[in-house]
Amino acid sequence: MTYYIFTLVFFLFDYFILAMGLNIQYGITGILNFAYIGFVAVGAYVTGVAAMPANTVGQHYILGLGLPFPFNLLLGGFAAMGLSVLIALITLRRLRTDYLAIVLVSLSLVFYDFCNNYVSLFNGADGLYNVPEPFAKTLGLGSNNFIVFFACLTGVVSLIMWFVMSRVMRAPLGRTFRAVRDDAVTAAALGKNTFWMQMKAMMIGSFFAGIGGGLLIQFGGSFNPTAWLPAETFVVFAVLIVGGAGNNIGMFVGALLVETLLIHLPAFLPEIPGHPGLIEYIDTVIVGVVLMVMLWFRPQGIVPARLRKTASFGVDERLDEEAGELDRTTALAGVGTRAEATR
Amino acid sequence: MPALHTEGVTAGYGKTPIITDISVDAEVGRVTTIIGPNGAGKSTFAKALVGILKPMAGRILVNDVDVTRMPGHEIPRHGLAYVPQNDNVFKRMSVRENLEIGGFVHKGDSSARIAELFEIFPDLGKAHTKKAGLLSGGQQNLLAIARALMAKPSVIVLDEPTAGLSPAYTSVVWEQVARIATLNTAVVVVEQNVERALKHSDYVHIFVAGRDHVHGTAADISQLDLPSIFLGRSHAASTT
Amino acid sequence: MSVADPTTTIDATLAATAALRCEGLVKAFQGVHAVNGAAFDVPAGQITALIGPNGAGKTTVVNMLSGAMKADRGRVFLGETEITGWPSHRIAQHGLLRTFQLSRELGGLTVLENLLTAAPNQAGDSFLNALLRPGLIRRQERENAERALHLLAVYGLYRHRDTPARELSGGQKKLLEIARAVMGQPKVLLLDEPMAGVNPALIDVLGGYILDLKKDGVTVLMIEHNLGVVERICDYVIVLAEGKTLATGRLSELRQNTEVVKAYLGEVMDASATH
Amino acid sequence: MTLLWLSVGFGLVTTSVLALAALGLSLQFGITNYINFAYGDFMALGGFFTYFLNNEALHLNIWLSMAIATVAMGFFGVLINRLLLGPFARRFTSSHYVLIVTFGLSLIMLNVIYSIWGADVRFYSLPPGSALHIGPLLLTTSQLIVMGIAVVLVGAVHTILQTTRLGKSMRAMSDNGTLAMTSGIDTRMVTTVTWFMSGALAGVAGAVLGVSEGNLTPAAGELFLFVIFAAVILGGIGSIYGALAGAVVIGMSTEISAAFINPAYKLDIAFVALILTLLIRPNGLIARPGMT
Repeated sequence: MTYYIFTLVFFLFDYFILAMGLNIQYGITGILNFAYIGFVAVGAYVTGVAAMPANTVGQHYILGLGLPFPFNLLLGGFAAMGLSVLIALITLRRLRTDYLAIVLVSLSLVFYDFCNNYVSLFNGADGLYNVPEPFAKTLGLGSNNFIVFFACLTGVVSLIMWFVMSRVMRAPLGRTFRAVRDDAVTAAALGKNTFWMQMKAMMIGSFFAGIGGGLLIQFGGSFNPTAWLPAETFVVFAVLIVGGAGNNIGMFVGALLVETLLIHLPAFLPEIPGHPGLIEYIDTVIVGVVLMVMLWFRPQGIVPARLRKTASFGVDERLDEEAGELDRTTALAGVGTRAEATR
Repeated sequence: MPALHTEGVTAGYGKTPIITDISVDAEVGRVTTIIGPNGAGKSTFAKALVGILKPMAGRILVNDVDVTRMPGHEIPRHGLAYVPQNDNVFKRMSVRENLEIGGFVHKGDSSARIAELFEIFPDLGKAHTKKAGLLSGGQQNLLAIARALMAKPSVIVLDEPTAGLSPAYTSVVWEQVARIATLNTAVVVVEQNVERALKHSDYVHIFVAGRDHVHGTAADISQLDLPSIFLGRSHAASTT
Repeated sequence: MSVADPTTTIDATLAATAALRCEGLVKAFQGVHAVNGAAFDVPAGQITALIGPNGAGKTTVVNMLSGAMKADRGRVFLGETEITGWPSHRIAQHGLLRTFQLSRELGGLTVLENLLTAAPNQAGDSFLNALLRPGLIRRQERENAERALHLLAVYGLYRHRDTPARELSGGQKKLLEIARAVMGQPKVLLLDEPMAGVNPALIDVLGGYILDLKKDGVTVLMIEHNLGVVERICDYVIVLAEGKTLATGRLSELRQNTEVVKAYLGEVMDASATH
Repeated sequence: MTLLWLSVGFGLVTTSVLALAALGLSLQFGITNYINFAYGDFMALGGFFTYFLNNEALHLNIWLSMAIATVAMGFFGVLINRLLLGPFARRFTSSHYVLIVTFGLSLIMLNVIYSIWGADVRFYSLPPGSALHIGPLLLTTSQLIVMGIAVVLVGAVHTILQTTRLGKSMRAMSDNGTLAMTSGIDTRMVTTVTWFMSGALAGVAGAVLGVSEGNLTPAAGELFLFVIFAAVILGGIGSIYGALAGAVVIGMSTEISAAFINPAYKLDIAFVALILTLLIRPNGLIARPGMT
């Protein structure tokens, strides 16, 4: 029972992180990143090979640094970020939305194919397994205790990530991202380097993807291509849209509803005899349907993005009143007075 | 009975009307021109006529048939043809194919009609296999007019057919406009150039700020103080 | 006043203090020349109108000056600096801001946020500052917000400060565009038909704002069709026709210029104007 | 040398499959102006419906099964447009929404296929055939039929587009939708017909993919989607003849290169072609203005 609950808790926090990363890219900046799961995979693989020893019998992989947690995790995050820089350099210039989406989907499919076939990279189709569990030895944790411990640890990491993301979204940077999303031409005319801004959003979001992926491999101890079929990106989109694009709290709500309740809870149901995997398939179909229904009836999500009101900028109240006074003059009598001044 | 009759047409994008309460009649054999300063709503009116914009109020009748709420593609079948100002040809299709599409409104073979139009527009006949996008701007406008004529319309609406053309081609286009009127067709032209409008039209409407400011025969209109309307030279004049 | 050589119509003193200058601008779309050798000086600290018949290439010129479009040929100078080929964000950072003919509000941002986006030199556009220096950002944001609110009050948009910009009316969006460009502290401001689609009462208000900008030392170049407006607020006029500079000077001078009148109105108008 | 000719044969077969698929995708894109990310799953569904008729239900001949599945997928395309994609495309001005919906549709279709047919690899029952020498090429009867189907269908679509009212209306609409409407073209009807053709082409492409690969898996369509995208981007998106040319380039180069490098990486050749195109000419190597 503890095992089930804390597995759910882990996925809740992990998808909270993943959704925040996609949110900064798509929800805030408007980059339709259909390759998101690819960045999650890079984070997972690199975190894994960074933690694993140089040689393991029966597995082929690069690096093998034997790094302790959280350094391997950070490496995974930065690897995903590095990949995003490369991809952004190719794709972000001059490409219209659907074109960009095609290219990103293609890239994720190629990357998938590559990892599957190029065995010496991340052990091919078998994937990595027996990845050392962080702190398990030092704290002497059994497998059940490890799950509890790691779910809590993921909670702490997600809090840190949430703090970082809140700072970014509240800062002028977040506003500039939204300006680029709403109209890139206008943002450029106001002095914003739109390419660089989109690049920043890609980098920040991909780092989140990498960290989320790294936590996945540390939690389960293994990671292989079946864990990140390109369509998995859609699950993160579902979290984002159900929760409410543009809002971090929405990401948490979305992760709770979609990832925890819709995806992982049914996974604990007993298999239907003679139909292996049927529940999972039907479950995924339900996720797709829920997302479409949501997009049609409530495209803003359960927790819609909030507007930033004037009061939150800490402006002086007296100025507020004074300005309001000025405004009333212009608005009411204004048309006449201004016109007279003109002549 | 006028071939085109509109009553109190109000239309615009979203909730705000750009043109308000426009009533225009166009009769067969005559050129009716709509002129007015930039932003007066001339093109918006043309778009409302042909079903690109659905009017918020008013009625549009073509040969006594109410086309106001019809799906856009059915309006041409009732005799209303339209030549937009920009993007008025199928650029990736040949000249001949452009004309064929204009003739789709009618059943049966259109090659006889195409031959007729190639006589009227010999330049197009010479270039009939060329992709329309490779024609000059002026030729594209002529092709667009010819495509509209394929349907043998009783009303043809031309949105600034001479915008951006060289003076020589402008004359060519206006000659054709005059000729079309003699072909049992009512011609409605949206135009910027006041001089040419007055010279070539029978009846003129002047739109200002989305309303039909004044209308009358070309002769009557040329007696008005047009500079005040167009140039805002004296502000008082335009408000009368 | 000579028509053939536009440069002779600008006072030598003004030419020396041009805030913005272009030479031999050329732009072709699919072989058709929209702009074909336009060249002019925009005098510093003045309001200059860019007029001309439809299809004269006015908006294309503004697009090339502001970097929204690359010129096929020609050079552009902002003060002493050559800005030819610069991307538009860099030109904006150097003090040349513009508005668009059809308002391009940042629809999902509030009116106040639209203005804040335009504030120059924001520390908070950097990730590291956003993460590590919230105090600095808060201070800068408060200062910018105060300035933005003042501007919104002046432009009669204060009541709408927390409204998403997409919900404004057409006229309010025009005001927002100008207020936002002013927030960017422009040295040179390009206005593309600021009065188009604006009701007559608001035209006077907008004219007043543009005159106020001049008082603050901003150089204004505006595309304008309404010659009444040009007469009231513009100091100089540049006439474009068929992608070339046809004439420059004061409107009163240009009215006497038969070439200009013909390009703009045609011969009939010319006749009716004289009788 | 024999190896080279052998791979040329494979190349022709892959090109045939790719051409059918790319044609269907481009037709639909030209009319609706958004990409259908579920296209690979349309293919898979066509392939599995063929399998159902061929091996499970009626035990029909493979080619007859394929023909029925093709028509059925055409109607499926019409249905999907009417009930799902059309309403979304009309309701939201931003194309993001409909793209996400097609992406979601892809996931739904894939998992429906999984829940019906499971994850096992399936095989068509092909009539026994012998390998034939045609010049230097060595091809099986099935491969020849696949190529024949591609030639006939691509030719048929070409003829429709170039000579019929319907085809010209489709080209006109893809060129300029508003002008097509004001010229009297019933754009709703043209859209429906286009979805039928797109769905049918996806269906047949999915089935011939199963024949040419020798097996059938639910995810095969999705992985093949990338190869289609590479062909479509190479040819210039929205350009039908560009897409066909792209199909030839990608189809031949991936298979011929497999003669020289590890066949597992043949997709990467398509990938390299894609990246080079994006870096050099983002609008496509082959497309020029004025071409369809």
